[in-house]
Formats: sequence, structure tokens, C-alpha cells
Amino acid sequence: MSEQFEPKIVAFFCNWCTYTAADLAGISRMKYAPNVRVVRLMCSGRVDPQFILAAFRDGADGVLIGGCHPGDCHYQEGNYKALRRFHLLKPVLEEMNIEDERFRLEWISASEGDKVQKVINEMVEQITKLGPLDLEPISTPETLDEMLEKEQEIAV
Amino acid sequence: MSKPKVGFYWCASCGGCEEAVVDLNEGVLDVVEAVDIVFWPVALDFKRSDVEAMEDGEMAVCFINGAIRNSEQKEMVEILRKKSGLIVAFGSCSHMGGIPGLANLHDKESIFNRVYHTVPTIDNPDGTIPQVETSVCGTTVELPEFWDTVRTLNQVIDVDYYLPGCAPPVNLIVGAVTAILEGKLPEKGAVLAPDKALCDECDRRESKPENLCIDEFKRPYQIIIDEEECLLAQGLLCLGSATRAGCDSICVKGNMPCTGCMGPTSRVNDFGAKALSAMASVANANDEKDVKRIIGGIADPVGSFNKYSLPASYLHRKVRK
Amino acid sequence: MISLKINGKPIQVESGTTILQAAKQLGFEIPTLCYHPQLEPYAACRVCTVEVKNEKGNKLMTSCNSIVEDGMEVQTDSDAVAQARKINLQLLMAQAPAAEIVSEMAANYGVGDTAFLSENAEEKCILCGLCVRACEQVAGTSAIGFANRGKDRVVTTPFDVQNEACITCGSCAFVCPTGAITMDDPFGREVIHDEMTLGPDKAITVPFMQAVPNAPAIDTEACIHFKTDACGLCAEVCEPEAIDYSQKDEIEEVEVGTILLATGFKTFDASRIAKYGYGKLPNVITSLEFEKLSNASGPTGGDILMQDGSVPKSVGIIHCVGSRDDNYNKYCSKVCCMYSLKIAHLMAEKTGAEVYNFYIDMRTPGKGYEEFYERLLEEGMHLIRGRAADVSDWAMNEDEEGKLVIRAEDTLVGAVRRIPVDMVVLAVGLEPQPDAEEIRRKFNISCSSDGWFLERHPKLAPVSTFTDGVFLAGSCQGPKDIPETVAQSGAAVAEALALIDRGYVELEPNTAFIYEEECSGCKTCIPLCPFSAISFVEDKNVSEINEALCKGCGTCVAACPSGAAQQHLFTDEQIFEEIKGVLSYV
Amino acid sequence: MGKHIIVDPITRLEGHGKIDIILNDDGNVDRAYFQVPELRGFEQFAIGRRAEDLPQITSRICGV
Repeated sequence: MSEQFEPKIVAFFCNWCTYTAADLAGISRMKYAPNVRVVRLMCSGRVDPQFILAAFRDGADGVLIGGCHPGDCHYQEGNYKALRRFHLLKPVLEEMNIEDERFRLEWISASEGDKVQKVINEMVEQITKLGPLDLEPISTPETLDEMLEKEQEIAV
Repeated sequence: MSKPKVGFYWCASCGGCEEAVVDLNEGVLDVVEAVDIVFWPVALDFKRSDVEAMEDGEMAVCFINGAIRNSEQKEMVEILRKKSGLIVAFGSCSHMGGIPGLANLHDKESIFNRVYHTVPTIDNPDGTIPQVETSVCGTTVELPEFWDTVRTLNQVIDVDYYLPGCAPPVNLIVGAVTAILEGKLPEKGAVLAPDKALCDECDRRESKPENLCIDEFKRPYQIIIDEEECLLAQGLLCLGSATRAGCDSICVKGNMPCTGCMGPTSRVNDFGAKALSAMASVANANDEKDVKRIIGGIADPVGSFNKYSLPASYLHRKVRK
Repeated sequence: MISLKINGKPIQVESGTTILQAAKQLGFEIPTLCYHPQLEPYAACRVCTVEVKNEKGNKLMTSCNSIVEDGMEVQTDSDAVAQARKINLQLLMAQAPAAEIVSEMAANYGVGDTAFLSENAEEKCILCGLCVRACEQVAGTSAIGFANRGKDRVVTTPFDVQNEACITCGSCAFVCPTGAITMDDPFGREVIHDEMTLGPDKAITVPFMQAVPNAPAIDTEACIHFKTDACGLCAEVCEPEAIDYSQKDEIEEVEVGTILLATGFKTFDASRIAKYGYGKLPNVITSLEFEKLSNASGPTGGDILMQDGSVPKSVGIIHCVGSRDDNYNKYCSKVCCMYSLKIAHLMAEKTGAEVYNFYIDMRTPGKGYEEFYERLLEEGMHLIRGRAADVSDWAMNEDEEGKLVIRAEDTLVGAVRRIPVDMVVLAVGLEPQPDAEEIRRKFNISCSSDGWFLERHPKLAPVSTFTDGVFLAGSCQGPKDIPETVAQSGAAVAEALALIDRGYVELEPNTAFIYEEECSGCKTCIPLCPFSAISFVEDKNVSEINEALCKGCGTCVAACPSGAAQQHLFTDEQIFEEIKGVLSYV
Repeated sequence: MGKHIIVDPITRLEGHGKIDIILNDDGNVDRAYFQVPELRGFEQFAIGRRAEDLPQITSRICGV
């Protein structure tokens, strides 16, 4: 590849802590890798595992969930639910050959703009090293033949 | 007026779906009364060439069961698509990939290697594996191309309706056939089953507590399963809350947890992820260590949550490395 | 009415009055020892003897227990009376040679010594029985009484052993005329620094200074009446008859539209930091105990005294006790720097002692605060920058002998210092109330990780909470000083009034809702809601979300296994499209 | 070069099947091949599943 690989990372940030922290990072003019595409949710507890898998299916190379620190959730316990789902989804991704570094859950409080910067930069660096997530697109009747051709190349 | 023509075909499946048709018992006579079955390999002697000879759209409807995992199946379903007015994906395998879809946790190479080389019962001293074409006596014998990825029917051809279940429950089949005959079909793409989860029709639903929190996930051999109480409340991984109703909860009636063969309800896209979310959410722990302990009690999450739905899920197959 | 004459003066008194009471009404002083107006007279000491003349003739009588009669003529200081008192006093002196009040009284009658034999020169008890009567009539316990007869008579506990009937009320010591009974600190301390409350320590108190309402109340834990059903003196002496023992704490239910939480803080328990010696070393006190000592209406009348009653010559003040410390509380308690400086100033002013402040950083933001700090520097206060390592009574040299030694690194000098002082004041930090978690749950609000109640937004809604209509004021929300508390309380009240005025509550736009026709009644969502907004509708077999309670986090939506729960503004469909959208560009 | 007869699918029995019959010039059967292209890989994907799931999984080898 002549072009430098630029990973796409989808980040689900909770409105109260991590999204605000990302704002703060911006206001503080902290520079971080531009590879993150943020989806704002009210709470990390709203992150449905479907969203994470959908992000991977739709071409994300990594997914980051950002929530309030334990005990700090603005909705009291939403981040704990995120934690539970995270730990059940992890082995699923592992079995599907999706590397550990591609899926992260981080507690970032509204004041931790620097942590947003650090986590994102770290993740981009790690995923750049790993390369693109080579998840085969799901075929449709229209794309099937094209995909089968590719599949044959791989099999040979 | 001639009777509508109907076909049945099977792809990567076990034949259980055909059995489900037979399970109509004497009801099958009414079906035969109402329609002409023009293709059904398990029961009737029609060949591929007979199908190819049909006019396009000649069949009113074709029920196809089984996942699609080789070139022959693709060719067949493509032909059937052309010859049929409606295509109904029949059973979990054509709906979501079904149990054969679990092969998407592996690839062609490892499956061939296992099946033709390392399985203890194999005797294959030359180490041959199936070839698509083999020249024999001046002619060529062909085998279908085995795919790397198992696909659902709608990933290969356009599908009009889905009849879920492994195998589809008889009453749903009757309902579907009646709807087709009476022309009372819902919007294209619909699943011909109730759009509520199984808890709705479960006999044990009243024993499910309102404040269900699970301290430990149990496996069926670890406990003596109470025959009245909600299975999830007993700690068993019952996916009834995520699975479409319509099966009359036969597994739960047999004192075993629901494993999700009917697939998700209409608002859910990825059955496994949603079932996983629901199960993880009720784990009764906030501390990371306790969360890991309780969640760790769910063995084989991929196989448990996507037993019938892996090819239809967002990740649909293992990432190649 | 009874008419009589005392020392020639006529008087009319109610029948049943004693001669002593009648004489008092006329202003004649009759000496007494065993008499107390609130106790039954006993006439044990007999120094109240008077001469009474009636139709039968002259007669010496004890005035404390003799009832007046019509036509009586009483002489309170005739020769016969003086002679009788002399004899009585000599007898009492022999019984209790160490009782100073008796010797003084005897001296008034010209008696220097007793003619009678004395057995115990140390004896103070005159066997007047006041204590026995107080114990019986006031305390209602009879924990002490007379034992033996004649010259062996003593006041003691039954069988002369310690007994549990005693409620340590101190009535006996209070009434004892000779000081034979005292209530002493078992460790011989003149001043007890600990066990201090903010208010006076009597059974009837105003709970604390500046209490609103500023009315006294009975502390039922301390009141004798509530222990033994006796006493009741306060009701006897209270003229407006304001005392009502039957009043009880009542729980009243009040329906309100807004609630203001101002549950405050608790101070850090200094004994948790063992190295500072609080509770073990004498004269190590907390800042709050200093406040009590310094209080003009406190136990020492505002004098700063050490346990032995002397004035300290040098004092160390250790800042940040329990604050800014990874082992205890990480946060800054905000008020301690300023109050420590105030303590330093008062300490120097009241005692003239050398005052050493050990601080980490001097935090004096606020109007006039920095100026106060400057003033202290000019006053010559010692300010040592460095966290004190420990306080010990281990002396390394003569100067440190008998002193408390504070070891600290002086980071400005770059040396470790040992500073011997007489007294150490620990500037304890602020902590959330121990029941904050319970209150939090009750009101469905959040706490920050430190345990302080969490405001809705640190800048945009600093006095609101996540429960509409519940507001925060004061240090339940985090450490703050008085002006800040007053300001915040004002803001909270204004917010509450604004809500009352408006009369309705605005709901979140992003609440969750359930498609009833798709809900299977699996109940997964119900325990997940921290706001108890989801309930189960039995007859429909579906869950239902109360949008007035829902705060819109969406946790239930993410968990709903059939997708029947959705969230306004954040539906699954919207988010899936958003994911597609953010990934659509390169 | 003889004739190549293909019977596809073989019917009225369970499972997919195809028969290739190659006749020699005399019209006699030279070679006959019976194909069962019904490979799904149970041998491989059953590994790693929960033991209690295997009765359910393996019963899907043949449902007839």
C-alpha cells in the first residue's frame, strides 16, 4: 500500500463525561489523531452491543466507548451496564479474530481532556500497527459474484 | 383454473425442515389438494433439468431451507428465484444461517483439513481433498465449489418472506401457506411469525421476578432444573426474552432453555448482540472483578448467542488473518 | 395565716412554713449546713438552732424542720442560740476536722478548736445526709446511704461496694456542703479537651450556640428524669411551667413540591491518622475542640488551656489533616487554611504562645483572605511549608522534655525539623455525612466519587440535582466556607421558588418509551432503571416507562432484548444511521 | 469417448446426491461416481461449543 493506512475509529461518548472531556480537549487545543468519529449518546449505558458490531461491519477499524468513572455516572449506574456488556462482548470479538486493541472501554471524566487525547492517540497508533480490520463485507445478491471471486483468490 | 405450483428445495441443511412439512400430518393432504408440488427432491422425482425447463415465474412459491455454502446451492437457488414468484426462506438455516453457519468460525481450509486429514475416523493416505473438476476417462466430473463463508439465503438471492425456526413450527407453516393461498401476505421481507419475544407466550413468565439480577450463570448440568420457575431466574442462559415467539416454547416446556432458533424480533438487527446485551445487563455486579466472574460463567458466548444466527450477524464470519 | 415574731419583728406566713423560711423572708440569716431548699429538711447538723418562746416557755429548736405556730416568738441569735451552735460546731469539727466550711463557721462564733476527740483528721463528711437525700429524692436511685450507727456511721454505697444504681449524675457532689464528695476526672485532668460538643453539656441546653430556634431542650440521654423518673426540679422551678416531659419526637409527613438538601458534612476523625497522636497524646486537639475552648461561654470561659490547666507557651497547627492525602481524602477541604490562620491568630492573641503552622500549600482565595494571611505574616506567625510527619512525646534533648514534638520537612529551608510544642491543633478536613449514601438513594441523586452529592452540572446547574425539584445547598455538595454556603443556599432557594412559581416540571426530551405491541413482558429493563421509572403492567403483560421519572440515559433501551424499548432522539435506527454516516467519509 | 450420464439430484431420499455415470464406447458403464456434496464441517465447528449444546448441534447433522 502506497498510501498510509488511516484507521477509522468509531467512538461512543457519553454526553456528560467523555463527550465533555473531548470538548475540553478541543477548547484546550490539545491535538489528537483525527481518526476518531464520535457518536454522542446520553450515557455509556445506551451503547447497545449491536452498535459496536455495526460499526465494525460498516468499516470501523476500532471502537472506543467512553463513559464516566465508576460511581460518577450521571445516571448513577449506566456505566456499570456498559462494563458488563463490554466484558461479555470481549470474548466474542476475540473468537471472531478481532484484536483486543480494536475495542476499548475507557472511563474519562469531563475534566480529563488529556485522557481523551492520550487514549485516542494510543488507539490510533496501535490500530495503525495492526492494519485495517479485514472483515469481509456481508454479501447481497448483487455483490455476491464479485465477493466469491475475491474469496477464491484468498482460498488459492 | 390450475392449482398454484409449489417447490421445495434444500441447501446446507439437515432435512429437519422437510420433516416439519411432514409433521403437518393429514394437513399435508389439504396442501396437496390446494397446490401442485412440482419440485421436492426428498419426496418427488423431479430433476434439475425439469426445473430448468420451467418458464420463469412458473412456480407460485418456492420454499428453500438450508444455508448456502457451495456453488451448487447458489446455482440452484438462483434458478429457483427465476422460476418462482415468491421465495420463502424456510427454517433457521436459510433465515439466519442456522447451525451450519457456525462453520463461519472457521474457514474452508481448516474445515477441509479437519474433515479430510485429521479427524480420527478418516482414512485418506494420499491426503486428497475435494476438487471442483476431476478429469476421468476423458471426461470431467464436477463437484460444487465449497465456499469459505456460509451465507444466508437472502445474502445470495432476493427473499420475499421468512419462516423461522429450527425446524419451523407446524402452525406457522400452516399460517404461511394459508396466507399465500389467500393472498393475505404482509409486506415483503416480513418474518411470518408473531413479532413478540418468547417470554410473551412462555408458561413460566409469571415466575420471572421483576427485579431479576443474576449472581451466577449456571449450566444445565450444574443444577436440578425446576420445572415451574423461569429458567433465566434459575441462572440458566435462556434466550427467550430475545427470541421471536411462535414455537409454543417447546424447549422451555421440555425444561431446557431457549437457544434462539426463531431469531430476533423485527426491531433487532443482530440477534446475538442483543441477546448478549440483555444477559450481560442483568449480571448483578458493578465491581469489575465481580463482573468478570459472573460474565465468565457464560461459556462460549459466540456459540451460545449465535448458535443459529452467525452468518446473519453483523460480524457474520471470523476475520481472516 | 400564722402570726409570729422573729427577733421581735412580727410576720404572717402560711401554715406549714418552717421557721428557717420565715426568718429568711424577714431577712434574718440563719446558718445551715445540711439544708437545701429542694430537699426534705433533716436537721442533722443542728447549726440552724434557734430559741423559741411560746406559752410553754423557752426552747431550742432546729429551724429547718420546725413548723411555725401562732404566737411563736423566735430568737435567731440569742446567747442560748450562740451557745448551742458553738457546741454543735465543736461536735461537727470533731467529726470532720478537714471540713473547712465548719471551721470557718466555728471561727465566726469564736471557736478555734474542738474540745472533743477527733478520730480522723482527714475527714470532711459531717454526716449531714444531704447527699443521701439528693440521691433518693432527686436522682431517685438511692445509690448511697448511711451505714452503721453511732460513731461508726458513714455515708457509703450498699455493702460498701461499687454499685450500678449510681447514674453518675453528680447530685451528691453538687449538694455536699463540705466537699467531702467530689466528681473528679479519673486521670486528674483540669481541662478535658475531648468529649466536647459544640454546646453546653447540661441536660437542658440550647443544642448549640446560634441554634434556631434559640430555645432550650431537654437532652433525654442526659436528663435524670428520663433515667429514673425522679428529679423533675426544672418543672418545679420553672415559673411559666414551660417544661413538659411528655413531649416526644414526632414524625410528620409533609407533602412538598421541592426539597432542599442541606445535610452538611462531618469533620474528619483525626484518630484515623495514628501518627498525629490524637486520642493518645495529651494536648493534641482538633480544630473544633479549639473552637470550644476559645468560646467565651465554653467550659474554660474562653481560655486556651492545656489538660493540666496551664496556658500553652508554644502551639503547632497541622494543616490538611485528612485532606489532600491519598490515604484518606484526595480533595482539598477548602476551609482549613483559613480557619487554621484564624486559630493561629486567636491562639497568639489569647495565650501569647509561639504558633507554628505546618501547611502543604497556603490556599487563601477569597475576598480579604490573602490580606488576612499577609497580616499573620506580619504578626510573626511561623509558617512551615511541609506536611507534618508525626507528633510524638519522645524527647531527644532537654528542650523537648515534656513536650510534644512535631517532625516535619521544611521544604522551603530544605531540612527536616523537630519542633517541640505544648499543644497541637489538628486542622481536620471535611467529609460527607456517613449516611450520605442513604440520603442519595432516598432522593435518587448521585454522589461524586468522594461521596459528596453531585450537582446536575458544575457550571450550568450547580444547585440542581438529577431529580427535578431536589436542590443542594452547602457542604453536602462539597466542602465550602460560610459565605459560599450562604450564597449557594440563596441560589438553591431561588431555584426552588422559581420552580414553585412555575408550578410544573420540564421533562427530558430524550426519555425512553416502549412499543407495547412488541414488548414481551420479559422484565429485563425493570431492574436496570436507577430511577425506578419502569413498572410492569400485569394485565397487559408489558413494561411501562413513566416519562416523568425517566432521565433518558437509555440503559434499558440498550438492554431490551426485543427492541421494544426505544429512546426519543436516540432510537436504534437513528444511531445505526449515524454510525453509517460517520464511517461514510474517508 | 463414451457417454456421461448425470443424475441430479437423486431424489426421494434424505440428503443431496448426484450420480455421474461414464459409459465406454460400448455403452457399458466404465466408471460411476456417487457424490454427496453435503459437507458442513460439524467435525470442526463442534469444537469449542458447550458440551450441553452438542446434542442440539449434532442432531442437526440429519433431521430426518
